[in-house]
Amino acid sequence: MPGTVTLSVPSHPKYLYVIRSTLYPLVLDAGFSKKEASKIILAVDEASSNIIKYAYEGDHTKTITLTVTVDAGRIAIRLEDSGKQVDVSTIAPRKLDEVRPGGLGTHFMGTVFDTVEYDTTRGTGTVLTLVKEKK
Amino acid sequence: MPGTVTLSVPSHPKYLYVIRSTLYPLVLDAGFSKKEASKIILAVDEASSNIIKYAYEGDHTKTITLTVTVDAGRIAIRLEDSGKQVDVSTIAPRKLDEVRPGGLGTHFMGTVFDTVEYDTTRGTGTVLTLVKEKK
Amino acid sequence: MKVDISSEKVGSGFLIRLKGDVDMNTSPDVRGGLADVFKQGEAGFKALFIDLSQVRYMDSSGIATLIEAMQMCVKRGVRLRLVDLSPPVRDVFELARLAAVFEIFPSFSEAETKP
Amino acid sequence: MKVDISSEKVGSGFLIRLKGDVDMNTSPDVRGGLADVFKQGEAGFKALFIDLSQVRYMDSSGIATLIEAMQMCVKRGVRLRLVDLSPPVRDVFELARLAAVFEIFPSFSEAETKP
Ligand SMILES: Nc1ncnc2c1ncn2[C@@H]1O[C@H](COP(=O)(O)OP(=O)(O)O)[C@@H](O)[C@H]1O
Ligand SMILES: Nc1ncnc2c1ncn2[C@@H]1O[C@H](COP(=O)(O)OP(=O)(O)O)[C@@H](O)[C@H]1O
Repeated sequence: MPGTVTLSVPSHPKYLYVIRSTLYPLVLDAGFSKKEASKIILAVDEASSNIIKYAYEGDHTKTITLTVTVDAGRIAIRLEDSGKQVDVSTIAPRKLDEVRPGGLGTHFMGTVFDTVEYDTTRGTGTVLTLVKEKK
Repeated sequence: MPGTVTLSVPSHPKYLYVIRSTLYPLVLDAGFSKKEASKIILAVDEASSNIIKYAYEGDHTKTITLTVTVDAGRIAIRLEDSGKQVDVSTIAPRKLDEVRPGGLGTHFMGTVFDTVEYDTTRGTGTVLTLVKEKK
Repeated sequence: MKVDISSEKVGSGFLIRLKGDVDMNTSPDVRGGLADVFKQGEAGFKALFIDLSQVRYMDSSGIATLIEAMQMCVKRGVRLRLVDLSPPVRDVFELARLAAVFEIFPSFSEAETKP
Repeated sequence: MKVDISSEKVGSGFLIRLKGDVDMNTSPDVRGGLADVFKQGEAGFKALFIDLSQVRYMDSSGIATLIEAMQMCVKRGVRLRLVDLSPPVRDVFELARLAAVFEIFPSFSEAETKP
């Protein structure tokens, strides 16, 4: 059954756990294994952390809205913020052979999801769409 | 820190588990014990089940929206539907000494929460507000 | 979240074990599991044991299902005994003030041997 | 969701145990726990063991914290050994291709005794 779930949380890192708790049953119910589910959730956690760090520059009083849609064979997760827009071509993972803190979040997103698409064409904020097909 | 979280799910009973998963960290973070948390979550689950059964009369394609607000000392949970409105004075638990299936949900809500308030003054649907103070 | 329902023939009747969350979504499956057992035991059986030790969550639809089971048992002269309630089940029984309504035992061996 | 951080003095250095979720919310606490240990060990210590068996979740901020710990250890000539990675930690190490970067041992006794 296709179904859409929407979750809005304040842009404070303590709500990352709430995001993970909400996603877990949805991802399992979509038919992904526990191992796939934990990777999907990790990647969404990273996307949400990046919104707090970069789009809201650490302001914890804004809102992150996630929309999760499950269809036969795929899960799509849309993350919406109303923060600072950047040139999306500059958002890039670091090379994994430089061992340093940081630069892993976007790498995880790219590894886990089939589609990672940033949209800044609305007047304000960014919409990030993450899609994973069931193999 | 006061914070508001909003969750919208389809009116299908399989999303009751998603509601519970989202609430659990929020209620704990609000400072309630695990035992209190499980009672709060039970009562919200019952309120959500009643929306599916009575407001939407089993239609699983509608939406239930929960808004959870945590302030110092209290948690407030608002449940919104766009379904059938009833005379709220008719919503009542059964007497507990009649042992029969049913009639417990509203009893749980009344036992667990300090405030249980149905509002049907909007044109459509019902807003149920559940509030619990920390003792 | 699914509920797992397993049943086995024991000396005097049947033992059903529930595992997972029993809510409005999964109660129909539990009801189905109970109906299967009553069908298997059509020729007559003496006792039904329901093990609730692995139930992580139960709401009023789960309680309604247990009350229905009790009513079916009464009608057929079957003795219903609940076994090893998990803490969440104990909490909801307490809220519903149901502890006195059911026969509840800490273990299957006690439930089976107590007269 | 909190992370619990406990540390104890062991023969050649310190053993830190982490328990819970290490994410952007709790990584600062882990970083604080590490700083405390480096402060306690100011006079010099040989080895730092970090037990990750009770970590239910780790994201890139947790990994960044471990890499920082490694850098602090390198600077002070302390040997860093990670102990008993939980399955979620193993998954994120695999995704980050970090298994070769850290010295990882299945148990504290092996981490302490291997040369
Ligand atoms: N939502 C975002 N808005 C703006 N810039 C971003 C966003 N997400 C990532 N970036 C940029 O991409 C870089 C890589 O991000 P990431 O791989 O998550 O690593 P980290 O956040 O640890 O640096 C960041 O340093 C940042 O410059
Ligand atoms: N959201 C609602 N809309 C309309 N009627 C309701 C609603 N919630 C409860 N009721 C009414 O109140 C009665 C008691 O509800 P409850 O205690 O949850 O038990 P049950 O649903 O098992 O009958 C219901 O039978 C129903 O008639």
